[in-house]
Amino acid sequence: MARRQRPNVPVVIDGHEVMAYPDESVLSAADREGIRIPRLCALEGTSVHGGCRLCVVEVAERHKLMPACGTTVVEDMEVRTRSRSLDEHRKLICELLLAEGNHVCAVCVSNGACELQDLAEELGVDHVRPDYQFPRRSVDASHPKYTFDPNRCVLCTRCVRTCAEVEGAHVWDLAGRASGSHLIADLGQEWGEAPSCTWCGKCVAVCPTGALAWKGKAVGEMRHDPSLVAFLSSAREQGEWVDREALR
Amino acid sequence: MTSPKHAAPPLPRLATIWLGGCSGCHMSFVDLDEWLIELRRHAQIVYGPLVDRKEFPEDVDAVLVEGAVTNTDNLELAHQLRARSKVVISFGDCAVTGNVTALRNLVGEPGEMVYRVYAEHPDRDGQMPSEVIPDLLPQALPLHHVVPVDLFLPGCPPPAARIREALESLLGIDDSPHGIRFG
Amino acid sequence: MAAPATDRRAQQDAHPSGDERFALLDKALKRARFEQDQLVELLHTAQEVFGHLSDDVLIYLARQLRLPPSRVLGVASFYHLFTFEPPGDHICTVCMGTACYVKGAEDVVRETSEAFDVPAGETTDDGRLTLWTARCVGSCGLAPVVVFDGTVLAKQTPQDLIAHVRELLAAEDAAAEEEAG
Amino acid sequence: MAKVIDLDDVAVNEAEARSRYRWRIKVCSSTACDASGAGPAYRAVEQRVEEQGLEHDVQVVPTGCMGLCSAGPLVRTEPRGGQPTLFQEVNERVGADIVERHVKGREDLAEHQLDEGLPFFTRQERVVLSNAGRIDPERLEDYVAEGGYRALVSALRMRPRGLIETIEASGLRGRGGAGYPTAKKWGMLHDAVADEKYVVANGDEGDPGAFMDRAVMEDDPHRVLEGVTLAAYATGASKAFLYVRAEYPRAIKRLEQAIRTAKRQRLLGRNILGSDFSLDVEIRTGAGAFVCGEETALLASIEGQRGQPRMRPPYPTERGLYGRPTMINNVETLANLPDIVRRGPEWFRRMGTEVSPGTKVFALAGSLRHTGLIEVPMGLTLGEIIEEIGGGCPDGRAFKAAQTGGPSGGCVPASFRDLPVDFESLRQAGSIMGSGGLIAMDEGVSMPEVARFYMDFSQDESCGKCTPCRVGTLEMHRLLERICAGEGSHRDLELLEQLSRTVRETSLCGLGQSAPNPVASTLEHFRDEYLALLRDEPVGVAHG
Repeated sequence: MARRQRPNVPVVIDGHEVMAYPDESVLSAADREGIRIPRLCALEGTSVHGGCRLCVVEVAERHKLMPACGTTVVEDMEVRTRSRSLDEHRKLICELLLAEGNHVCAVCVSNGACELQDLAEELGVDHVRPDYQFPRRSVDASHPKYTFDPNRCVLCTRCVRTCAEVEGAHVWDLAGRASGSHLIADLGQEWGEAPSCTWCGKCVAVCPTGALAWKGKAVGEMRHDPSLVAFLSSAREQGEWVDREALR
Repeated sequence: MTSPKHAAPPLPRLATIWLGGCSGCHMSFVDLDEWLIELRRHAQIVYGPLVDRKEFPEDVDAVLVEGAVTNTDNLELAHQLRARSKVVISFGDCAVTGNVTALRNLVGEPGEMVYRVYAEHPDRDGQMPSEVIPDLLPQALPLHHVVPVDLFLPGCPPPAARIREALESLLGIDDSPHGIRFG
Repeated sequence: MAAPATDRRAQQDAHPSGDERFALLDKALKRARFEQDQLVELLHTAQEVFGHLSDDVLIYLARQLRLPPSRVLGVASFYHLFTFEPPGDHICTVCMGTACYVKGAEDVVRETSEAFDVPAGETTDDGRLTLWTARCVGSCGLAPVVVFDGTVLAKQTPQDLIAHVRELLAAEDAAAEEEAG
Repeated sequence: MAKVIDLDDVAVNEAEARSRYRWRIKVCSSTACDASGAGPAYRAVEQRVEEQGLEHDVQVVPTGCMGLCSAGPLVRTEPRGGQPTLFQEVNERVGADIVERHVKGREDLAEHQLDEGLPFFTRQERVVLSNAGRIDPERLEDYVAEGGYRALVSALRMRPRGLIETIEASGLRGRGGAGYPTAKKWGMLHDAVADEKYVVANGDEGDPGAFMDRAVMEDDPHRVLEGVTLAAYATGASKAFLYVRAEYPRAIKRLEQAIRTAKRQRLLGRNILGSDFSLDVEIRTGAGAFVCGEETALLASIEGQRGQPRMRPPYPTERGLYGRPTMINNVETLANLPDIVRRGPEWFRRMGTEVSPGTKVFALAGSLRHTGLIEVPMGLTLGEIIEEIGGGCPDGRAFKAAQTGGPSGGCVPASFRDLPVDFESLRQAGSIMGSGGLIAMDEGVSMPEVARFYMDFSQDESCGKCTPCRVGTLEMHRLLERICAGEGSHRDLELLEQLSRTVRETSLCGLGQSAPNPVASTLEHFRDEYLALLRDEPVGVAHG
């Protein structure tokens, strides 16, 4: 995001001295420094959700792990993004996400370009220890332009936040709770029947998996573009229209 | 080739086996092409769809298991191969995750699923099979949810290069780490 | 001089069905000054008035509070006490709090469920009995506890409860027969 | 504007009115006794009094919980200047006998008496529950006659800071579970600068097996209101919310009524008791979500949203309800305040232990001879509570473990009978104080089964926001089901422990972070029971 101020808050991330902006998150500061922290629900340009818990880090003098996405830098804060136990936690969380839905990469539109698949690889998940839940969920292909496959949904709420905060339509929301949590469009009708949808496709652009996709894409053909939202909100909030290519 | 005159240590005994899968992983194995000949110098293949042998042998050093555990035959074989092998390798996404084979779990009970496939959406005459299908387990499961597994080789199918890396590392030919990825 | 915004809104959007129950909901909406943060309270009112939360009622609340429908359903479906299907004539709620659990509440649920052929959380096919479970009704000294149509029944065995329900239904049948005959 | 109430007048009038009666018959009309038939018993008593023409001699008072719910319905007779008598299991016939034979005929009715010399009664020290079962909760006069609202009068003469210092001196700690020092929380809200600040009373008691807060709200609603008003005055809040479970309709009704009465008497609302201090109080109802007992989820619920917790920091005292500084206090904590202010912090400190002063209310349930609601000084040992107060397990069964803290707590084995029951000791024993559910389990109970029960609760009550709690508890429950069915393996147990760690350390809120506690504590104290349930599995050479 374009900022007028200079970064002036010194923090230490994995032993590197990093200058962060005031009010910046640990995740964002680490990103600028090129320190990779795994994440799934975080989406630049929308509010912080803090639900996936993949980006938890150790912060000195805090007795609890903190999500890097929702932790604001404090002067001289010391952060560790990697440790044996953090690696173990992240790996198991990734396994839990894989066990919860029906993630069959081989027949997925996002095979090869999926953030969950990438995470599994990054975190060394070569198999899933917990039981697969095999939930029974039906695909919603009622929308003329897009499909929603809840089997692949990881409940990151990127689409919910994007639709409500960037597009302003608030078509999507979560319903139910616990393991019954699921995504709904308007009053739970089929997406194609949801009157508030503007067909803008931003939700599809930001989906980390193949849950939201363009119609007509075959296995492995879907490409998402979450940076779209960062661009839009930066443009709107800062009045700056940057070259999107430069953002990549 | 080792000379028959010297009493060389016996080659490691390698098996492959095909449970509930499409045989794609074995196709990928065959894609190892000429390296299969190289492999023959480091291991003897004692069992598999490519070997004419009825029963899974004793004293297997490593076995590549393709496919999910989906029926009683698979289950029995899984226990047998576990008991008779030192190293069990889940070979491909069906064995590792259940993959496409486990999609049947989303349809419901086996009976419901068989009805749906054979009677509700029939290819031909819509008859329920009576004898051909072995008893299905309530769910198709990844191999490691049935027996302990030592190594995992995901992929649908795992590319030949990755199979080679895994085998090279296992047989002590080349220890460089191999990548993993579902799908 | 224009009427206050809230009043104008209510008049404009009054429910077209003319169903009088909506008037009760309107009253509650006015009392809540159409404030969006009163959603949970208003869902309680709506459920009291209508017995359950139908799509029609949810949409109505969404319109009146100017909330996205997905938000209204999202909130309503989050809380256990809201129900989207009309319940049966009688509601039998078995407490599953720890004290009740330790004293055999699981058996009460299972056997009642079997006796009346209704899974916990659902209503019998004839619509006469709804079997629910509750987290804790706070009468732990009387475990296991059942709340039947709003009355707390103490120290229930499966046999007690089943007999109680059977008796009640039989009495209703007899009364209905008498009326018919 | 209404005249400011003269509390002394009210108290004097009330005492006079009472002295006109030679007998007072108190009938417990709490939820539990109602369920045992207190309604008909009450009517029988009233009817007989009328029939016998005793209306001018005998006053019949419906009261809140007298405590020993398992012996209900309870009735207490109090002759003017004489010894009171407690009767148990009072049905219509016994109710009539109490009037005709006991009050009029001076018979003992020994067979229906309940000995108030039982340790269940004598070992208690009642502060929060001092009025429960003694007064008619629907009458302000009853509360005032017991010294009610005097604390408010004296607090309004103090500076808010001074009030905070009083609470600090008392050492009062939050009764909702974690035992955070109340004055510290108050100080934070006091120091926060904002156009409006809020106090929230947390009455969303969701632990299965706990009903302490309900008793206070139903049986002594003005005590809760006075506590809230004191907290608001000390912290500079101008609006208070009472968040009450919808499962407690009677508590809601009583509180609503109490608010109306208090407003009329200028004990609430604008310019309280003629001072500059004003407080608006509003009730908000829960809707069946355990997670709403968590501070930030509770706030989301008040705002009309899904009850999902938010990340902390920022803490509610910095950014809470509607983005403004907000302090959440548990109902029992608030109910302690009037007495602390009125009787002084030294008085409070004389009860309980050095670091956990005061009393704690427990809902005593499970395999015990006497169950019900008790209030005891902190630091009483587990054995004293279970064996003396609770009378031990019935039918000669052996006491095995006590569960405290509900789904966030753990099981303390019988060998810990000398453990003092306070915040720190329970934590060291692998459990927590929690809100006050205390469930005794005897030898017939399987501990993995208990862990499974609580995990089922937690996975169902997870709000679903964060992965470890939403899916992790579900998977833990599956593993426990398998283990309890005798089909679990050592690998399953290993995974269960790994999941416990990850769910505890990475979950977003306290519910998730504490959800593994019942598993961890039963594994710590009863591991053998788990091991006995595991089956062998075919293990390869590489695993051997």
